[in-house]
Amino acid sequence: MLRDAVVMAGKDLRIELRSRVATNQVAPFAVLVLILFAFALDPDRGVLARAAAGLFWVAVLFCALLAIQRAFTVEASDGARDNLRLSGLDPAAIFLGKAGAIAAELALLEVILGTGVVLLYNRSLHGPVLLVVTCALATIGLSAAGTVYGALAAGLRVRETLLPLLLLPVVAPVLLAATRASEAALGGTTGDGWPWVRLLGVFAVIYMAFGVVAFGPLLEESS
Amino acid sequence: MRSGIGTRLLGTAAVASLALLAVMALVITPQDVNQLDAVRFLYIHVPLATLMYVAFGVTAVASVLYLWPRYRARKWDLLAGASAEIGVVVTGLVLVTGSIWGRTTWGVYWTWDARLTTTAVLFVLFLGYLALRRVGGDIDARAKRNAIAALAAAIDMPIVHKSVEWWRTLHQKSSILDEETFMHPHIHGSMYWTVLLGIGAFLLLFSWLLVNRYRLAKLEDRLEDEGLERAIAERRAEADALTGAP
Amino acid sequence: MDSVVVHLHGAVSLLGRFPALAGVDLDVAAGEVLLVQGPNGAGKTTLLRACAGLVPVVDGEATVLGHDLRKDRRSVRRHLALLGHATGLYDDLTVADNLHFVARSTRHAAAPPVDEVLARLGLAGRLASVQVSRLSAGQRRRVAVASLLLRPAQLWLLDEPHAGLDADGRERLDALIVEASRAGTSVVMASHELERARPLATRIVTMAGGQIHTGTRAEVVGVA
Amino acid sequence: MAVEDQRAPGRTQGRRRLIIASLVVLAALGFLVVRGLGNATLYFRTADEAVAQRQQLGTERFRIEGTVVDGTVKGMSNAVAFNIESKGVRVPVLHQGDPPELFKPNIPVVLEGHFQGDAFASDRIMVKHSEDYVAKHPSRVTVPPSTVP
Repeated sequence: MLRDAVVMAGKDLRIELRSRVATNQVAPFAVLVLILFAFALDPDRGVLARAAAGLFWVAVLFCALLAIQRAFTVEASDGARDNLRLSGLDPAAIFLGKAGAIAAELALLEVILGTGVVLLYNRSLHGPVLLVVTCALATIGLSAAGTVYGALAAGLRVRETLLPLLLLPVVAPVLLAATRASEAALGGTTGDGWPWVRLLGVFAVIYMAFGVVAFGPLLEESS
Repeated sequence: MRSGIGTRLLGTAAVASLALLAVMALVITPQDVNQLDAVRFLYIHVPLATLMYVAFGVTAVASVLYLWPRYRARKWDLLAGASAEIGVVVTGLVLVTGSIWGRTTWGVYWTWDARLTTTAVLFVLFLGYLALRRVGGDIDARAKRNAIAALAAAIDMPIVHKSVEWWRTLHQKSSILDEETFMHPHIHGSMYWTVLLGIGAFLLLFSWLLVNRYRLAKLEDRLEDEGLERAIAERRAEADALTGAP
Repeated sequence: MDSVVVHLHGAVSLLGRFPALAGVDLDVAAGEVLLVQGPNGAGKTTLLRACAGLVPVVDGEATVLGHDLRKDRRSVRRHLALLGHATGLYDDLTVADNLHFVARSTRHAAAPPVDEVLARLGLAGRLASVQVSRLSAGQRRRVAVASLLLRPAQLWLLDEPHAGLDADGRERLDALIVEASRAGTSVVMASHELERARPLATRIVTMAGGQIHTGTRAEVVGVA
Repeated sequence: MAVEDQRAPGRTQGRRRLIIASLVVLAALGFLVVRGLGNATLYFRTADEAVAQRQQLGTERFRIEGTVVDGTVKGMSNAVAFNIESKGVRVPVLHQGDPPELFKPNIPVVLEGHFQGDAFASDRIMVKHSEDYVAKHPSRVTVPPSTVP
């Protein structure tokens, strides 16, 4: 199963490598979001610094939506879904592979965005360990839940509008917990951050388990 | 399928108990020592909130039953949808009554405390679920998709709840379901009984609405099924026309 | 060994609420090359997709390669190959990337190496490293045909296999079909290009209105 | 064709996977319920906590909670001054604007604002009600409003 997942993730990442949508479109979009926030809130410098963690995660969330849409648009085209079903790959492995590829793309974007926050928003970093763990768990949680909902909406005509409506409320706890934990990491009160990390871990575990089981039926339906 | 005597009795009971509730809530029960007349929101807000959990609970259980191969039947999907529809309306009403009550007692319409945030997220989650239900496709595929979406939303609820419960709340704690004080309720005398009456009355109303909505969904479904048999016959006739006599 | 590769009896499949297959009876033996002809909308594509376990059979009997499709339509898939209308290729990947992905995901030990497959379809060399989005329709088709060879197929399901291919591509495809059938692979193909497909077929059936009509009457009607 | 014997393990594997996944989900949710209440200082700080964290808070905005001390409420034009108390710690408050209708002494309130010197400058008062509902003119004893334990 793990081998299948690696094959799948390798394929998705290779598509991104060849098409460069992530680097040429999603990453600039993320930076643009940061700049627009900075532009809108700059007159009150204090607001920007205080809101940095929240803005960072809102930007990550937008990018995650784009990445998920993209990951399933690729499969929706030209009978690729049939080929995937015929391929003999374990659906759980397809889920893990797709989620893994999305997580890898998001991790890259978070590095770019994180640098942007430090430069544009004038924040310094106090708890690097907490921040790294937060980002890792939040990214896994986002990609797992996103892959489940991406597959759910994939075969539908209205997927572009339906996906955000379905996904955003579900990942609200991730946004909240990741923001609080990152705030603690940036502010130096790391003790306040760990309970939120626990929540992020639980979210990631639950949606991983759910996706492993639910992806088979999701891939089956819709022809 | 006309509505039976049972359903009509249910409807009558719901209307009667709601009328009784109105009299109790608006006339008979006294003012609260702190909240004065604003306390009367208690008799509609708390029952509605209870109903909200019941409605989404029914949706979640019906979805599990649909996904369980041994119990799989289209009726569970129809029941889940019917219950979620009522649940979303009820949640909307919970938010509205809560806001008005909040304005008169706390002094604000809305604040991002735990209880309010959780309810708002619940509202949006199931709004998305209803939007998904309206998307077409193969019937069984659609039902399976709906059930998975309902479960994904349902298992998110404890997480949302916990994530916001780490906040203290402006919202008061539960007055009814507190086992330590069940026999010595936080709510005084006739006010307590009126809240219980309210919960009962709204549960009757919910059952009545659910029965009717479910019956309607079932009729729509049967209409499609009858069409199917005709469609197979037509399809065969199409072949006969091409190949001569049958 | 079961010599009946496909066994359908009264099979019904729905596309939404539309009965695309309205009671199909069909048996295909090992090594047979079956041509399914019939007008547009007769249900040929759905027949192939149902055999592949992609479209559920909701009524009647359906057994493919020993798998009862009404109980489990998933496990049969890894044993067959389907060439559909859509090529199912990833536009952003190169020709070689696409075939490598097929090879890796099917994990078929006896499959020929990708380079060899490319050569057999005339795709070796410069073309192999071109992104699929830059290929012509015919070239895409060739890549899809190439991926057939990478699958461990006891059964080939070909939907309009000749469509879009040039003369050279058709020659290559015909050779592959003949070779596969000699090796024991059963082939079911749906086609409108009868003059091309008939010489390949060991048996011909006609489909209309979601049903199969065998024997002479169907031949006489000759719907094409 | 050796397919018949391949299917059975495939099916039990799916079932085992479902059971394991359900257990994982339940365990994770259970963990959250049991270990969840780590720190609960987020929606508001009580008056005594706020005073203890006075240095760290600086002029940051936060919410503060306490019971309005009887006899300290002084109304001014478009403002009101009073003290709030929690666990014996008092904080003087200056609120800009009119207090809500149900504002009165001896009830718990949540205020939004920031420290200004030793006083709390508030711009929003929310009256926090307890879960107790008591008739206005009962023959029985009234329960005093509770605050956070």
